[in-house]
Amino acid sequence: MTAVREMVDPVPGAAAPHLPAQPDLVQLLTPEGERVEHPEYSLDVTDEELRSLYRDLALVRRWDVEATALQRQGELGIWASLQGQEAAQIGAGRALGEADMAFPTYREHGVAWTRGVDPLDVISLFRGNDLGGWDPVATRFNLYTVVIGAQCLHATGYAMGIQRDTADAAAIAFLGDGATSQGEVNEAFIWAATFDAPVVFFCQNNQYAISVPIERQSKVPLFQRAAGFGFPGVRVDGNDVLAVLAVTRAALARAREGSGPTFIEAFTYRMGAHTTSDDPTRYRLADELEEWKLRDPIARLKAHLSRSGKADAEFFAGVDAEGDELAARIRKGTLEMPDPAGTEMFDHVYAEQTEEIAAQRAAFLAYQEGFEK
Amino acid sequence: MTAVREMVDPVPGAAAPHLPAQPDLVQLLTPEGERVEHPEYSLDVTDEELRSLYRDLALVRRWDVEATALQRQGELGIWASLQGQEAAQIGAGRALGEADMAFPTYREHGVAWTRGVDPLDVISLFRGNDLGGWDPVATRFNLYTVVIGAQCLHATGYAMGIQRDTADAAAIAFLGDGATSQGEVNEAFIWAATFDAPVVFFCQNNQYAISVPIERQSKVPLFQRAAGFGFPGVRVDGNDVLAVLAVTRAALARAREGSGPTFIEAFTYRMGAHTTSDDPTRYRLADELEEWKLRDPIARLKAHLSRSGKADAEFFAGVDAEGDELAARIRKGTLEMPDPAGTEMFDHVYAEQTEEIAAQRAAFLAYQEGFEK
Amino acid sequence: MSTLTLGKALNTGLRKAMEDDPKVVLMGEDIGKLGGVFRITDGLQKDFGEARVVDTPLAEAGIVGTAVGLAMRGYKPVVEIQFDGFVFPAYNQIVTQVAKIHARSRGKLPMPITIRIPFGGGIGAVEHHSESPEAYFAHTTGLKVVAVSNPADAYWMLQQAIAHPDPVVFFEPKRRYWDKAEVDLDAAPPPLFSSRVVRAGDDVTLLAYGPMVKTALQAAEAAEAEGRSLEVVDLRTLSPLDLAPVEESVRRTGRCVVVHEAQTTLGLGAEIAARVSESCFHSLEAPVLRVGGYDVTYPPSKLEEEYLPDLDRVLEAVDRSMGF
Amino acid sequence: MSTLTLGKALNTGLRKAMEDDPKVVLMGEDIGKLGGVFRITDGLQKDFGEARVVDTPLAEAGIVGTAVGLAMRGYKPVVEIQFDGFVFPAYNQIVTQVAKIHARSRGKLPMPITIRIPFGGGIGAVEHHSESPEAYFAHTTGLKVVAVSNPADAYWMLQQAIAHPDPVVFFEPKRRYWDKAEVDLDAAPPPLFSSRVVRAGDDVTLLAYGPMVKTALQAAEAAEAEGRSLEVVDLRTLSPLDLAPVEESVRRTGRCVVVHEAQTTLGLGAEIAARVSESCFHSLEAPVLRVGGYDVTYPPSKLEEEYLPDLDRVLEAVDRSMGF
Ligand SMILES: Cc1ncc(C[n+]2csc(CCOP(=O)(O)OP(=O)(O)O)c2C)c(N)n1
Ligand SMILES: Cc1ncc(C[n+]2csc(CCOP(=O)(O)OP(=O)(O)O)c2C)c(N)n1
Ligand SMILES: [Mg+2]
Ligand SMILES: [Mg+2]
Repeated sequence: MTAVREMVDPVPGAAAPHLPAQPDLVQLLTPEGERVEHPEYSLDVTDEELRSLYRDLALVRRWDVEATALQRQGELGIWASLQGQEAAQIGAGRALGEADMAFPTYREHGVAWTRGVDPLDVISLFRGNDLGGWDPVATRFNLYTVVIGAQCLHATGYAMGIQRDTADAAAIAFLGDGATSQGEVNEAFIWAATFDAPVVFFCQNNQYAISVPIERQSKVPLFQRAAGFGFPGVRVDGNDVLAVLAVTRAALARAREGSGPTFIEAFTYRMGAHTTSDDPTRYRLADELEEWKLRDPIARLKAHLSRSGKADAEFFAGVDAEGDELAARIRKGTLEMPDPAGTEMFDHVYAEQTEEIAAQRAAFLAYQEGFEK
Repeated sequence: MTAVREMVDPVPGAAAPHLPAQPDLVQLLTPEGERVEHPEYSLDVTDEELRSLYRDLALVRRWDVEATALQRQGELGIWASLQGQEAAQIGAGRALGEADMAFPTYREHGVAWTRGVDPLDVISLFRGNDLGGWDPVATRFNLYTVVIGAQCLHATGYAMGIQRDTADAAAIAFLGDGATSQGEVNEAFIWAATFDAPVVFFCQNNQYAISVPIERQSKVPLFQRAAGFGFPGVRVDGNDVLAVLAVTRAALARAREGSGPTFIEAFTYRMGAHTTSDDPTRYRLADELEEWKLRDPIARLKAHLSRSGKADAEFFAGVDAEGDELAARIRKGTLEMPDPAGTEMFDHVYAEQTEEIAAQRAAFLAYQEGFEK
Repeated sequence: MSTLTLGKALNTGLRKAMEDDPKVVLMGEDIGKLGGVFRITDGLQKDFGEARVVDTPLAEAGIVGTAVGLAMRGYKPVVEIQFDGFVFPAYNQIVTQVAKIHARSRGKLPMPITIRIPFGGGIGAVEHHSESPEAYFAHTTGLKVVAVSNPADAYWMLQQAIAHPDPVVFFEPKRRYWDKAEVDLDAAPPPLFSSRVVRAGDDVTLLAYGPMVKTALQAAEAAEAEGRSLEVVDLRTLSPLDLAPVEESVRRTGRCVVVHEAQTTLGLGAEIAARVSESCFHSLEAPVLRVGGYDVTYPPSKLEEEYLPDLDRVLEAVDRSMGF
Repeated sequence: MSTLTLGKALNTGLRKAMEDDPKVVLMGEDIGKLGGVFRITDGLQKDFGEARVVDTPLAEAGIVGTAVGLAMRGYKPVVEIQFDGFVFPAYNQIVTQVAKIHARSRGKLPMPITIRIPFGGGIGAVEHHSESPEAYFAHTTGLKVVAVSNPADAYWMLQQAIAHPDPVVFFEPKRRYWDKAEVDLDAAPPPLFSSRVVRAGDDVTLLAYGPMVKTALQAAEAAEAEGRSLEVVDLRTLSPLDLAPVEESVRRTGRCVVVHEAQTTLGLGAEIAARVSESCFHSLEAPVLRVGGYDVTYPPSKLEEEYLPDLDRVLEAVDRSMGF
């Protein structure tokens, strides 16, 4: 009954010779930063695009570091770090077309970034100022969904709407490895398959659901789940932004074309704690983290850019400076963020306000005023 | 978006040359009653066993016919006919060992029969006398579960109990093709796989969930679902009692051995309406039914027994007579079944009665007595 | 004016809503070819096509969850839950998503979803087919909840619910599907979230909704014979509640009895009793009394007549109220 | 006597229950190695092994549904729902199976399952982590529901709930997990399904449960300074209700205020108001008043202080009651 944790080689060739190879893993950039080809997935990227991908990766990490610091200083209630998952998120986010719609969990700050969501709007949620934070319609980036897996059905339904509009667009649902165990997620697979919905399920397998290792959710590689529902599944190196970009683009194109859903398993690792409330030393070994550090998604692209001469020290210094500016803006914006008014909670329950709530709002105001006197 | 209904050859070789063959289908007895061998599943049966299987098939059909008639005459609220699925149910039921535990849906009268459940106890449920009807502990046949799919998790949990008891037993969950779309059913697959639970999922794919054809639940053969969860799936000719017996026996043995779950798709057909409240002419063509009649599970075994000389006219006449007796007993028992006492509803809500309900019971009695005066 | 059964009125209302707004999409189990197990969607798939009347896979969370996505894309999904007892697999989507997305998005994502649920007992069915789960939804902020009692309301309220920008859980009294009445298909309906006095009276105010309105009216009829005058209010809306007509009535009668099939504990009657006891404290000559299902598991159908509130139990409560 | 936090009292109670009965099995998300996100199961997997303290896959229906199967096999599952807002995926199993199987089987299949749910707000969390869903369960026949307010009750009531033959939904006031008190680990506890007067008084009867008991006691303290004497009842059991001590109290005070965090509409206060209004009709000098969460979506944490009932809102209701 006890499950012995067997590690699978996350990134073949990356200093883990004791681990079995993963022939199914799509990779376009090795952990050492070497560009490789894949028989099924190719990618044409200009040097400028490469640099801009790097910039995205670096900036969202800087944002993440700043948010973590702000939480430690008591400015945020909690923060869910994306560290280690930047390539998965930027790769997927950058694959999206303008008309596509993204349905995140609560950790997709990188995708938010690619959709032009202001980091302060995300911060606002974790600070406790807001239940949402940004405009999901204008950004085409849905609000975070905390109830594990619920957004997969929303994305699928949205995709059914796209179909009815005969629009050239797709939906993408983000989910974690743990989320694959939720019944609703598996129902989303069924709906998507049955209706050939233009939706991509993008699963970041970061090896853990809080403390629970992936082996507890599935004994076989997650990407294999899809075939049994009648659509393709693919495992991509989630720390390789190029591979993620290529695989996600292909899946979105397939969806838009009317060929139905794809399940993408981005094989990656959560470098930090589950959230700032979590203590990962209780359930995982330092060794594991060290191994994964060798596969850092940002270092990898940096190595590629430097070695190939596609970016120079000045470029990297520029990005660093931009990062510091971003962090300063986030810090300042957070500290200056006004608290919401108490009446806010009464104002958005319904599109058409009820008399009951209007009366409670009035009573609340009168009560508050009683104190002020 | 429109799904064109494509028929798959249910039973290769059985007068449906326009349909594609099903190489994956396990069959030991052709629709013509010819005994064939299968490379993976063999079965040793004595002639006596064969006759007794026939007897089970014939008697449960007789019961079913009688219950349908009783419903038509207003004696039952509703009846869910098993016609066409006798081989799937008797095959699976006869594969069970005494220590095994079965978790049915609402249609497994055939399995009930093999567990020694009195038909009248099942009738009692459909008559509206009872929410359960029989003793699930003594019969090792759980109560019917009407909420689609819910029993799959119960079977899995029960199997986890078997594991903890290190008992030589297995659980079997029955489910329909429609049920495979429920999130809870897919969660049961995850649990079973993760914990290597000694459970068999026995799915009777009778081609419909009320009016909804199987294509709406899955575009690929259902048995393929299992592989993505990490355990074997097998499709068996559900109208071939021998094949079902062999396949189910093997799956149960595998479970008891500690090798984990198996998913069995018994490919069959619901010959009657969904229930007596249903009108299948609204959603399926008469042709389809005619084709399936050629694969009748009972006729098939009868043909085999007759042609091979394993049973004679006297035997068949004996079974018919037994059937008539059974039907008479069911009819008489139904008509004589006393109505439950009104107080019954207060008596089994809890193991430890609450004062509230005791008080409501007393008030109810007083109120009733008020009328009698 | 047309004479329609309640079921046919719903069917006609659905058809009208689909004609009026191309964004209306129906989803549910067996609602297409079969026309629904109660035939409420009969003929609609034939006339509006498979893209607008969708036979779904068998999973309620999937039905409601994809409806959320469709609503986000600008559609107005109307989903059918086959029976009251089968809404629970969708409960997570309803309570944590449908009910909260408007607030979560500060109104950027309205949820104009209608969730139709045939409810209540009295049809001799097996387990899970006779339940009255309305309080679970009325307790949930972010949802609106209505129950219809007659063909005209069924016709209008369904159209209003579909057009309404907030999610509406729409309860249909399944044992009254076959009840007939005249329906004016062109009359202007009263507002959706309003209750209505359906019979005037002076002695006791009797509240009911859905299937129990008929029972309440029968009780009023019977009471009249005994010289007692009952005012009957059809609540129609369960969330928000519209208690103004009730309070006006109770201030006159001084007595109030609430009737519903749902189990009594924490049923709608509890909320109504709490509110009316407070708002009419000085007028009440007797406590607000409740006639509901017993606090037991819905019994097998042979016992449901004894379980369900009926004319006699209503009259008995009226007697008790008068006796205070 | 030991000084224990409420969280540690639960942990100690669980340990005791596991020692006493080898059939007790714990299941939940992150309850093993991590010891639960609130550390309520800390150390138990280490001491009792993985077969008795099970880190499950991430799916609540799976947790509760397999618990049903284990119960059928003679086990006593104790499941942890990580936060109140995540119980809904399991709602179908709880309402249609856990709550009904005893009745369905006429007692042949008891369901001795304990469902632990940390509930309530006040910890500055994000959405779904601060809710009070108890009424959804108390409205469900076939379940029993309790809420604890202090370490001693936590220790005893958890053991009693686990040993009890019926399913018990066990609510833990998460913001009080760190509150400390003396616990007599050997004292004989009062019966599980009983409420308790925790402070005597004469002017108003104040009812609360779970996290609000502390608030109610603080209010009583503050009221005393103003010369008002509040009697405080810790309900402890929400289903079945034990209102005898309440009624005894209200007959003396003539006034009653119920406090809970859950939204007011159809919260426990509704049922209590309905019952007390009926049973104490002639004693009440004011209507039963309710202090609950507003009928709005649980707000972002910056607003929760304003959303949640606090000492002042309780006192305000007491004033209103006295003013009638
Ligand atoms: C329905 C539900 N159950 C439990 C939780 C509590 N919870 C929050 S995150 C989490 C783990 C999620 O793991 P995974 O899906 O792998 O995503 P990750 O956090 O690793 O990105 C859990 C159990 C929740 N949010 N929703
Ligand atoms: C959760 C739930 N939703 C809906 C229903 C109504 N219903 C009863 S049987 C049925 C179809 C079941 O189809 P399948 O699983 O294929 O089993 P079959 O009846 O064909 O044996 C439906 C939708 C139900 N019982 N439970
Ligand atoms: Mg994860
Ligand atoms: Mg079927």
